[in-house]
Amino acid sequence: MDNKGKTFSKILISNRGEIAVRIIRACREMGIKPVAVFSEADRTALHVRLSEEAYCIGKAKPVESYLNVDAVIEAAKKSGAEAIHPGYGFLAENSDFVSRCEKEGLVFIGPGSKAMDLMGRKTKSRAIMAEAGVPIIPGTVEPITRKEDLVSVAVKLGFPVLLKASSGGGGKGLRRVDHKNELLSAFNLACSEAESSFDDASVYIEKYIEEPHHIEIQILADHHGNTVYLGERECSIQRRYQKVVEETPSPFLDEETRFHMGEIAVKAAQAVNYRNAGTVEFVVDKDKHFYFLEMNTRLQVEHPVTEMVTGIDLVKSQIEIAAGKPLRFGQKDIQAKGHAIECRIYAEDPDNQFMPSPGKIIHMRTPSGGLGIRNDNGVYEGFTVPMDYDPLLSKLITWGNTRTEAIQRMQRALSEYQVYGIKTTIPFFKRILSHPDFCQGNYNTHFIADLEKEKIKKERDDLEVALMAAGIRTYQESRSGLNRRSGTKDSNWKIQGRIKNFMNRL
Amino acid sequence: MDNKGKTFSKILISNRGEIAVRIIRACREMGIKPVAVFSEADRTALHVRLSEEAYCIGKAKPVESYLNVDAVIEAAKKSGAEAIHPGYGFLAENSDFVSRCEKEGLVFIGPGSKAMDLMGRKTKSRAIMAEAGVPIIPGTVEPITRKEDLVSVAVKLGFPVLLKASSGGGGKGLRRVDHKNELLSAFNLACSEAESSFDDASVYIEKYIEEPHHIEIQILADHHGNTVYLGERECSIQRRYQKVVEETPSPFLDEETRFHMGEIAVKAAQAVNYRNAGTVEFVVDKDKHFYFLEMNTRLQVEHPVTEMVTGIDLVKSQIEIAAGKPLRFGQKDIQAKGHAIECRIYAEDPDNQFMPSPGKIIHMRTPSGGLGIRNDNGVYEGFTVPMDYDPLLSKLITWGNTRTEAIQRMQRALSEYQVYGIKTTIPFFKRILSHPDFCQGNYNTHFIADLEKEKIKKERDDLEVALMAAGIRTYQESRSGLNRRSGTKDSNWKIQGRIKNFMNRL
Amino acid sequence: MDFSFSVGDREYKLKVKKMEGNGILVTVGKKKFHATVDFICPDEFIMNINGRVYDVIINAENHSYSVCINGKFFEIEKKTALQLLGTAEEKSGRKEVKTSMPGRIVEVLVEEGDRVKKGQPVLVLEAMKMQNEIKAPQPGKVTELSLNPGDSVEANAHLFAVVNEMT
Amino acid sequence: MDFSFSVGDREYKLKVKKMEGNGILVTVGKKKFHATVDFICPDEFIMNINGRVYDVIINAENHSYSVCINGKFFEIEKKTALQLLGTAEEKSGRKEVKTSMPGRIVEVLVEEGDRVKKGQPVLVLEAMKMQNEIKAPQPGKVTELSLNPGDSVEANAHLFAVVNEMT
Repeated sequence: MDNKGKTFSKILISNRGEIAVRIIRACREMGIKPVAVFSEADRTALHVRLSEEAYCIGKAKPVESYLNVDAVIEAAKKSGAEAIHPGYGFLAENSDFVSRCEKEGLVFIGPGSKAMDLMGRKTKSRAIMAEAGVPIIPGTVEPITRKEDLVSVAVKLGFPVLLKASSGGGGKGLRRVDHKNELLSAFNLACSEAESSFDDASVYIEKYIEEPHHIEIQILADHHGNTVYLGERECSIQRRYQKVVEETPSPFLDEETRFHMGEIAVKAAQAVNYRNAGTVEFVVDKDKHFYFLEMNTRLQVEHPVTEMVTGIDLVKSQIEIAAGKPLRFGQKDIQAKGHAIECRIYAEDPDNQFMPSPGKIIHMRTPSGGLGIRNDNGVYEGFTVPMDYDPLLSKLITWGNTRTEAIQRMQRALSEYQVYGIKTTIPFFKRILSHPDFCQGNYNTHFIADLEKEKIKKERDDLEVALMAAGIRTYQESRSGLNRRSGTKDSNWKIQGRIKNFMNRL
Repeated sequence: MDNKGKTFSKILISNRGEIAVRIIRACREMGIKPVAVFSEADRTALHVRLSEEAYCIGKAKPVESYLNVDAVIEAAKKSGAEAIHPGYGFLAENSDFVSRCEKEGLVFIGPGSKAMDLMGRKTKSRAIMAEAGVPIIPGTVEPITRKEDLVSVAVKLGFPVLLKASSGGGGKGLRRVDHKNELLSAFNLACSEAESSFDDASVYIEKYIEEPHHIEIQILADHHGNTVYLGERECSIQRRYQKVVEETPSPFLDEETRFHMGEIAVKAAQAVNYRNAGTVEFVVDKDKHFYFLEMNTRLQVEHPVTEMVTGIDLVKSQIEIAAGKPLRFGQKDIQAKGHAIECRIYAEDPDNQFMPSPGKIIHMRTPSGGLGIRNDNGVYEGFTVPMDYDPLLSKLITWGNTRTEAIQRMQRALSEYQVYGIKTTIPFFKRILSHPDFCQGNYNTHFIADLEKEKIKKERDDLEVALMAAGIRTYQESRSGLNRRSGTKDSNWKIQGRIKNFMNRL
Repeated sequence: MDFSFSVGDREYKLKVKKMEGNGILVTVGKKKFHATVDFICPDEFIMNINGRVYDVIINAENHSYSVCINGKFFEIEKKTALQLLGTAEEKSGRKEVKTSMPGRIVEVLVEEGDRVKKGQPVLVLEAMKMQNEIKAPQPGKVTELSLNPGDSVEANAHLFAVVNEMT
Repeated sequence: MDFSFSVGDREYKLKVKKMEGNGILVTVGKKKFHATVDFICPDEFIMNINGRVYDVIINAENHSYSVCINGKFFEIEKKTALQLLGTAEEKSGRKEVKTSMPGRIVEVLVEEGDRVKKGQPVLVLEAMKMQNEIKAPQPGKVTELSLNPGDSVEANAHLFAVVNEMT
């Protein structure tokens, strides 16, 4: 089959936020009509504004909308979409949803339900990988069901150990335990988080690797027997097991290990007959031994860094593969050029224990312009970030000929990025990107925890200027008869409230 | 000298708009403090907001501010800047300004005054090039001073002929003449435009090339004897001799001609001992014969397309060269990858003879996100575009693995780009980017003139929806007691006017 | 609620009715449209008509609406007695030429009362560093022309009119 | 015009005086600053102090200013009698804990009246799919705690206070 020509004419995107927007943009570039779905909380979300068609699929709560299989399928049928792109999270790794799509004659843009199911069960996948000759971390192969086992297994492996949700991902339901006496409470917390996040309380246990790096390999596999890898992503900058900065290439790896990991990742994918885009995650110890961690059977949040150095659009590749086209490139054609870094901009307050900070974005200025800057945004000025979902606002990505140039670009971009009305992690990234250890590429997964122990120098630099600004503002207000109600941009949103109330009241 | 380490600690940028912003960003990435200058009309301009330091250098009128050499030099001295980046336009090709910088001990980021002076005198440069073995277009070598010569020379060359300002650039003072009886009036117009734009009324005459392509070669030359070329830019999409869309590589050139032009461009630069970034412009006829047109001794508006395919930051290279560093790369290291296109977004009304459209930008949404999108902006939502300067608002650039992908990205980006309050050329670009001849790469400099003759299908598609919107808006206004004054974003700017008046009155 | 709008020389009748929730029913001529409307701010909203999404920016200036639907512009007038008069004037054959931009008159190429062809240059206006020829919109006699070289004009200023005596 | 502001527990006296053109003279404590001020909209302006550029976003909510200078945030309070009272209360050793985000209480780990160490978890709050432990800001006795698992809380809601009896 030719890789030119039509793929689909309409694709429904069963997701929200920046990733829904990202997929809409890929569709538009391919001449495919993007269909959005949205919850009541997302009526004015960016992914709705940029879509061609959009259907409300339920209430704010994810189980009543973005996780509601029936509602998503109904919207797809109504719109006449031929395929569904799940993004990441929500239904992206739900093999029942994939089976349902298969049954309804809708193309699911991702792997088949069987491969997904195998890889989704973390303990099962470890067993398959071990069999296929892929190195795995010592630990249990089945979820822990009895609390007695918990203690005995942990003691046998030796502390520290890791507790992990069987259906997990994104750091949720994940706990590191250093001492025997923390084991039970950590297990309970992990089970409860696993239950509330994935509707599956099962948790398993693994040996904890010291000074570990978290490095993953992107793969693509078509329906014509071609499986390729697109280099690695270094994801060791994590906070509470949640990635916050990713980069490629890894400043830690050498050429030989990189090549070897790529080959193993392809082997892992082939072992389960994997199709479409996937990511094989490894933990790499200080001596560059690497172990299979899990396979994410979907697009990763951090996929843009790979796109920036290879020039390959992964979402377009996913769509082409799902439409049965062969890959446009072989392993030899994939040449990484330069260096790319991603910062995940969250609505969280770094000065207050990273508490989520939903609310109205009153002002927003995003960095733009110049070479090598990309902002995959999911919000806009005037939007109210709902409290019901993951607080990821956007992803800022920079590219440079060298790692140093990519870092300098990121620093510049962060200095232009201003969000007002809600708190964001931008100031936190400014700290990371200017930290000597980060700049020298000398870090592992402990970086953030160590950083948080460092004392923050209290910024008093521009305090006098801030006071002047407050004085000038008060002066101007008192003299010009301006009051806050009519004078600020915010007042528009207040007026909007009036309109909405009115519309709903009539 | 090492090409790492410090270049300058402070650079003054003697320009405004998107190019000043572009240079500020390069400075910030290099750890250099950018110093802006601004006229009274630009007090709140983006280049001022993004700078570290800024000085007002006079009134709105260019001769009283951005062209005022004394004021610029004074600001540079006051700030302690070690170097001046002139951008393009204004003082960028004024060799007297360069001499003055040299005298004042300020590094001018560009060529020396001698090379600039030689290349700036279009007729002189043609003579030098001819001598150096660079092919030139038949025509006069001196400006026309007597009207009798005008007619005799034109008749000798054969119509059509081109009249060109000796100090010209950017299409100003440029006229094509097809018939003898149009010659005199065209000459008068050209002289008058040349006088008002460049303070120099001299105009010369050239043979007009049929079905011509306008293709230019980017070069970089350091102070260590290295001169390299960075591929070509196809600039044939012009309106009234003003470039509107540029791309690289040219869909018209073959590999052999490309290589040959690169070699000749390097030869041309070396013939005048050229230093820093420069562009050698060629006209290429339908049989791929090329002729030297002129050399632009500065950064070009369209430099980003070259950056997108080579990954080389031209502004950073300029700064490094000016600081005496050797180039970081040789000719062999420069490898173009993929394809890039630029659209110049102007504040002009394409539905009304491209009349300039200055004024307040009430809403602005810029395209963002995904791979290969770049928006070099010079304005922001809420800014009033002054009537005193060139109407270029921003440059939208897309990159793709193939020309088709770059075009599809541009179409997508244009569809997201919304400017409200002033008219822009965005709808015009939508027409160009979807035109079959453009999409097939089948065009020359006549493209726009031919396009303008095509009948525009009157868009009635969404008319009913627009009517509905007007109805809903009126309904909502009448019911909620909203009036335009307090209800729109615009009202903020009205209030701002009140504040300003107040501030100025007190 | 009933409205009458015009676009160019065509007239349209509208009915707008609030429905349940965010719903609204609009009748344009004889067609009925069910839509949901979600406001972002008073001059920006999203209309959803049977799933199709329309991103709207709209601004009202007196009886004139400037509407941007998914990036496409429309100018809509609310019908008033005054506008009907305007239309009558148009029909009399007088076409007024205004400038959309502030600028400076460089040259005046014809005199008041001269007969001009359609497209014939009447003035040269300089704005934003470019010289623009302002052309006659129709054949006829140039009237109401009182500008001289060097004069500055504001945006939307009257430049001249051309009266077509044939109509 | 004279003002009194506070940042944290420090107090600052300001004088603001309008000068010629866009000029303004501000005295902070004993230092004098000459600046020019250009408004973009009422809550955004550019301050230029001897060439140095400060891009300001500022919002006032009652007597509280949230100021963003070149991307750096500052919280400034205008001094009032009420705030002086608040400061007095702080000094008495009571520290109140509020939530910056709306969410749901998952677990309450201590009882009202319990003595806690600084940093000891008091509540588990779930918001935006993450569980967050809310910790004691100082050692002392937990007071004003009346939440139960399952309760929803709004942004800025009071959660509990810790009284340090040592002061």
